[in-house]
Amino acid sequence: MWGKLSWAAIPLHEPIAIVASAVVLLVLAGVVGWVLVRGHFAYLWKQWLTSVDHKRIGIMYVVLALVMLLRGFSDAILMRSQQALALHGGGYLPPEHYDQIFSAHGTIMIFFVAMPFVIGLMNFVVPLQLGVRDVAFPVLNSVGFWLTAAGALLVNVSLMVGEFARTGWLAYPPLSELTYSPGVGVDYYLWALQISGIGTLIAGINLVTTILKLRAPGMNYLRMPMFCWTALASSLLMVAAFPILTATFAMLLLDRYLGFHFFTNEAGGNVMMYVNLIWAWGHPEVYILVLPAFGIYSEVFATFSRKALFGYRSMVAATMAICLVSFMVWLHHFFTMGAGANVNTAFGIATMVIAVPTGVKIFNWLFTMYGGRLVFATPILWSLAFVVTFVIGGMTGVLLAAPPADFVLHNSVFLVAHFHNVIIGGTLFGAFAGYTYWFPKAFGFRLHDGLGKAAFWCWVVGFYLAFMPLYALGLTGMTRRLQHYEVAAWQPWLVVAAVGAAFVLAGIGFQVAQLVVSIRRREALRDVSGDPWNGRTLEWSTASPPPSFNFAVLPQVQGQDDFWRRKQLSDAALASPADEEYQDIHLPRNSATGIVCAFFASVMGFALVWHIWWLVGLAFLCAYATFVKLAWREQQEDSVPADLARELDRAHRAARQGSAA
Amino acid sequence: MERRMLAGQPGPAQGYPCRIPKVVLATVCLGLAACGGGVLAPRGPVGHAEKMILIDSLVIMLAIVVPTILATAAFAWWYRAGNARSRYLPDWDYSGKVELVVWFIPALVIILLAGVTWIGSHSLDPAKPLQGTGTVEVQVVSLDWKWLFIYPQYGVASVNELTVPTRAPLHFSLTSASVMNAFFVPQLGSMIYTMNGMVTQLNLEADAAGTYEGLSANYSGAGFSDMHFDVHAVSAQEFKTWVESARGAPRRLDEAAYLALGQQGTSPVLVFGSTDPQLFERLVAQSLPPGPGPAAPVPDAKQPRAKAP
Amino acid sequence: MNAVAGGASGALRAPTGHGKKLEDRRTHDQSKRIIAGYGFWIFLISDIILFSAFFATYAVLTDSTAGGAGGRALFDLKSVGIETGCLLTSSLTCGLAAVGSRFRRSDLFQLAMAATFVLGAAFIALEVHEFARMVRAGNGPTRSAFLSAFFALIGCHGLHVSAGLLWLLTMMAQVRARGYRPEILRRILCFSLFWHTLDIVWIGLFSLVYLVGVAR
Amino acid sequence: MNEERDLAADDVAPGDEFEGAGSLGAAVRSYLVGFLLAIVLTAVSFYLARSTLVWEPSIPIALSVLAIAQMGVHLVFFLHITAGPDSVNNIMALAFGLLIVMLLVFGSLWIMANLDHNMLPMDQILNMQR
Repeated sequence: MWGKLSWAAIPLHEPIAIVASAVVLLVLAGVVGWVLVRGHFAYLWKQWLTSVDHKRIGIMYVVLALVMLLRGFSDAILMRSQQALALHGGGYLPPEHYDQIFSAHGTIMIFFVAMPFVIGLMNFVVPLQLGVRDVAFPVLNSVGFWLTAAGALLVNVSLMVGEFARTGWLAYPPLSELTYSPGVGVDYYLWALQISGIGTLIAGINLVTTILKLRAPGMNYLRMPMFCWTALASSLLMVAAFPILTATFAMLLLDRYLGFHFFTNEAGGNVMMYVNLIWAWGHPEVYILVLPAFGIYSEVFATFSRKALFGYRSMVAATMAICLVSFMVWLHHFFTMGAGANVNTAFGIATMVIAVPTGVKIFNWLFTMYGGRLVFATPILWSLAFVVTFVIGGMTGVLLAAPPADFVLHNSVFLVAHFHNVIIGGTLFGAFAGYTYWFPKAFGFRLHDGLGKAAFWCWVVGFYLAFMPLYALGLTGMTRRLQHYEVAAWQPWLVVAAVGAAFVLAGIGFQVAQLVVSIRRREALRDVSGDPWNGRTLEWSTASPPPSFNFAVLPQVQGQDDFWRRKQLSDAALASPADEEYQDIHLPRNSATGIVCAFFASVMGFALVWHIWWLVGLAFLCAYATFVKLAWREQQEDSVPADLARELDRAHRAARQGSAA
Repeated sequence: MERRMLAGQPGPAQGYPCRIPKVVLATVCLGLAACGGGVLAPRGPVGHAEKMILIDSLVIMLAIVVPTILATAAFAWWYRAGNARSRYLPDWDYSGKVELVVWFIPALVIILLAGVTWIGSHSLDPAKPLQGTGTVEVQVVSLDWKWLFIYPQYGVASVNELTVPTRAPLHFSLTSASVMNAFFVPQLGSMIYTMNGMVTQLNLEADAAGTYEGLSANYSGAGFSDMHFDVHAVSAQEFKTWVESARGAPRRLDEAAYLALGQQGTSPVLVFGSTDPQLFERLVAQSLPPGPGPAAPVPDAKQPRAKAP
Repeated sequence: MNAVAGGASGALRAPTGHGKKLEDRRTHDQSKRIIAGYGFWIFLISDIILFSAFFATYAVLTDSTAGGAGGRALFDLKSVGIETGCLLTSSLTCGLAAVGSRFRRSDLFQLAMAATFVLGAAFIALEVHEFARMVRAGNGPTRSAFLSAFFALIGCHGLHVSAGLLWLLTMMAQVRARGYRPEILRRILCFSLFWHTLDIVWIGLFSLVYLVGVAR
Repeated sequence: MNEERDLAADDVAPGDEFEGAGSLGAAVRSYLVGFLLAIVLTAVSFYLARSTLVWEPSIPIALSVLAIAQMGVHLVFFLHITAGPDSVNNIMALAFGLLIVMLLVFGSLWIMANLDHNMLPMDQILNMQR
């Protein structure tokens, strides 16, 4: 009846896992209880959980990312403290547990922190910047988000029921095959990522279609803000890369569930094909994460320098070049698998070529500052730290791209330092910059600046303390994923790295405090103008938070940085449209399809992990029925009357005038 | 570290115990070398070349990275809003000259590095034989979680300890009994993956006697952290002596011994006085079974043993 | 700024761009149709990439037969020929159904959809029959890496066709129940894109898997 | 970028046919032509695979070319993808997809063949024994 599931699946004998589970459950119960007791559930359900508004979905993506950041970071703390103690077999985590932790850390940070963070920001910002009222497929957008959340849920369920993979975040076979990983950990990993992968694909399709097909009148390609370009490139990569991941995981699942022989040690299976395919996805994935961050930096540098982005066309060219070339370099992740010199060289050089457009971007940001009037708000601090950090990360990346150097650095903690250098320094700093930058747009009040700066400094100091020692350790031959080691000389460095992690912890603490304090003092931090940073692009031309329809009248775009341009012209340029230009606005009606489907998808994933076949079938049928019900829905749209739109729009314009005066 | 001292290794190891090096790059390099082992203290031609390429590339890139970082700081500071002396150029968003320079600088650096990479990759191809005579063949098998070294020319084998002559080319043929690993001796140079059913190749050479740390550089399961071994590089004469003494060892590496080794777990250093000459070949042809993994269900509550009724 | 120079600079008179005119010319439903079609087109491209990953694996593993039979011994071209005929004809009938919906000819639409369903179901039945024959002869997907890749690749296509059949029935029911509403017409467009694309994928499969497999 | 071209590109959904085929008969005829071409190409492929007409080693190439031709027929007659300005976006997306497919398939084949080639062959292992 219940497949492989039994009471033995609950890790009662592992104090860390059980305490963590208990804490998570308590917090969850607390939140749910609070919502129910205070009677917020109806509001939450109607306004958020079933919302198909791209802004709300974007915000929910970011919330998911922030929550999962806490989970992924607690794994990091465990790892750093274990390694700091683990000389001669010291430490407190047995290998079985430690191996799950680093696998979960990588999986969570990439798939459930970095991805939702950038997708959330794109979801929120792109339609506003394009001057349109919604994304191309609002209901699917909600389905995509909830499937991502379902994947995250499954990963966290593995903490309490069963185990997580002990294979590293990419689950190389044959270690991840049934012979060597007979437990359910790898199955949790695979199903969680398959489900969230579908969500990501949906998000990619949605954003590509939105950017290519829905733009405000006059918003031609070369008037799009840089962030939209990078969002386009990133979404194109999602559409192109994620099917490869789905296929690869499907093959591994067939091996594990039905005895196929794609990557086994028997019957002609070939592990090298898995490594090849997973990186054919894996490398573009890196650019899926970092390209939107590049877009955020472009916006931030221009806005806070009070100056247009330097070399816009170069930036566009560089973005699209990175998008294409990123698909031609994947072999550099396995130079040491034994390919010949010609292949290694070809992919090594292709990798280095990416450094050219990236370098161009860096220089263009520099020249954006040149002749500017820099205002040191938190977003630009993150951006400046990014430039410094990212050039170091890029440099070590080019080192690793040279096969002869990679032959001695591959899989060492030098590599670990490198990719944290680019993912934290590139993607995460960018996401934080975007979070601070667009927060007032989303909620109508700013984040507390002092606490933001405190968080920033803790993060930067913590980052350098945590990862510079790893570069050094990598050069002494320390490899990654060691649960313990015998070389006494490594320990001081690892202690420094652990101290760095403590600084980052303080940074996260300040971020939590910043959020709490900002919400409590929201009246003092209120922005009524909708344009707190003196912004350049269209999202700042509407109210904060924007009305559900974004723009009462679609803007007529006549140039780059259209809002800035209009602000420079005259008051007339900002005057409100004539009465007859306001029309009834049709908006897609909210739908529970996303959350209901994702619920059944989670159930199906769980049932698949534990081989509960009847439940698999039932959950699939229910998910399908949900979609058919959606298709049968009579009323697809709600409408906002023109009068209401005009009233709201004029009120916002008056408030802006008032705050300017 | 103590083990490394045993062999009377000359030079750098005496810098130990390691001080925390200064921030200055050179000091860092020296300090790392002083920590013993590692990529920056090579003891063979391959390692030397790779270290040179590493440092060359680093310096080439620093030539552009350092000015970029300084310029970032300088621009940000000079063009701060409060600085009345800086010029405000709100519409300066394009300059053909700057654009050209901006594309050219990274492109030139990359062309230079690409050239180094091209030559380096070809001359340091792990499968390319090294110059010299008297090549010693070593067949390497990674097992869960130990290393087996077979010397086909001498009919002996060892576990978790590799003895090689100095100044003689070493040709490694590597495979795995179960999951992927990577064979890596940082001070000798290149690493390479080991995979079941495949034979990767690696050519290295030690040019100084000493004991060097070897390890697996690809995570392979619970016992992975213990998959390190000592490499004893000894003179040709001493190597001969070692082979003779190894031949006197009573153990024989045959199918039964191999299957026993294949069980998951760590192992002390072992020496086999004789081997089944077909063993490696049969392993590669997969006519010997792969390592069984956790075949006997570990008494672990997390892996449900029986179906719930 | 380059873009300003190209556009109508300065003047902020109300709508000048062609965008507005196009917006007027195209009705709300037309533009929704284009958006839906384009989004689905992007999805289909991602689906083709999914197939290409399976295909690449198949191409790499063709010789990994682990001592078992290869394609030449296993593939039955007669059966593949009939399957191909079914799918090709179903593409035609699917096209006719699209024409039927465009000209609001319910008889044509329902008849052509039914024919498409029958042909698609026949294709699946033949494929399942083939698979069963191979498995019975000991040449199932667990026999060798080559056969794993073969079954996964062809099976992936078969799954797509089966999903298409489920969708097809849903569409027939929807048109019956609701008539030719814009959103239903959009779904018919997407369905026919899906079906034709599966046919295109099949062209690749019968040519490069079966025919090349036998010719090698 | 030219505004006019830019937005005109939005005119057609993939699979839609706006010019010609104004009547039911014309629309059906277009599908029938496509169907006939596809049948002919399929028949030629099946025939070639087992014939001795073509130099044997080149058969896979011939089959690939025929397959591409037939995919083209389907794209034009069934999916109504044209080179016209009204489906620029559709074509661009398709081209991007095909580029990725080519990179993935040929890249994988190249990499895997090279890896295989670099593995130590069995006869050399046998040689070591001596």
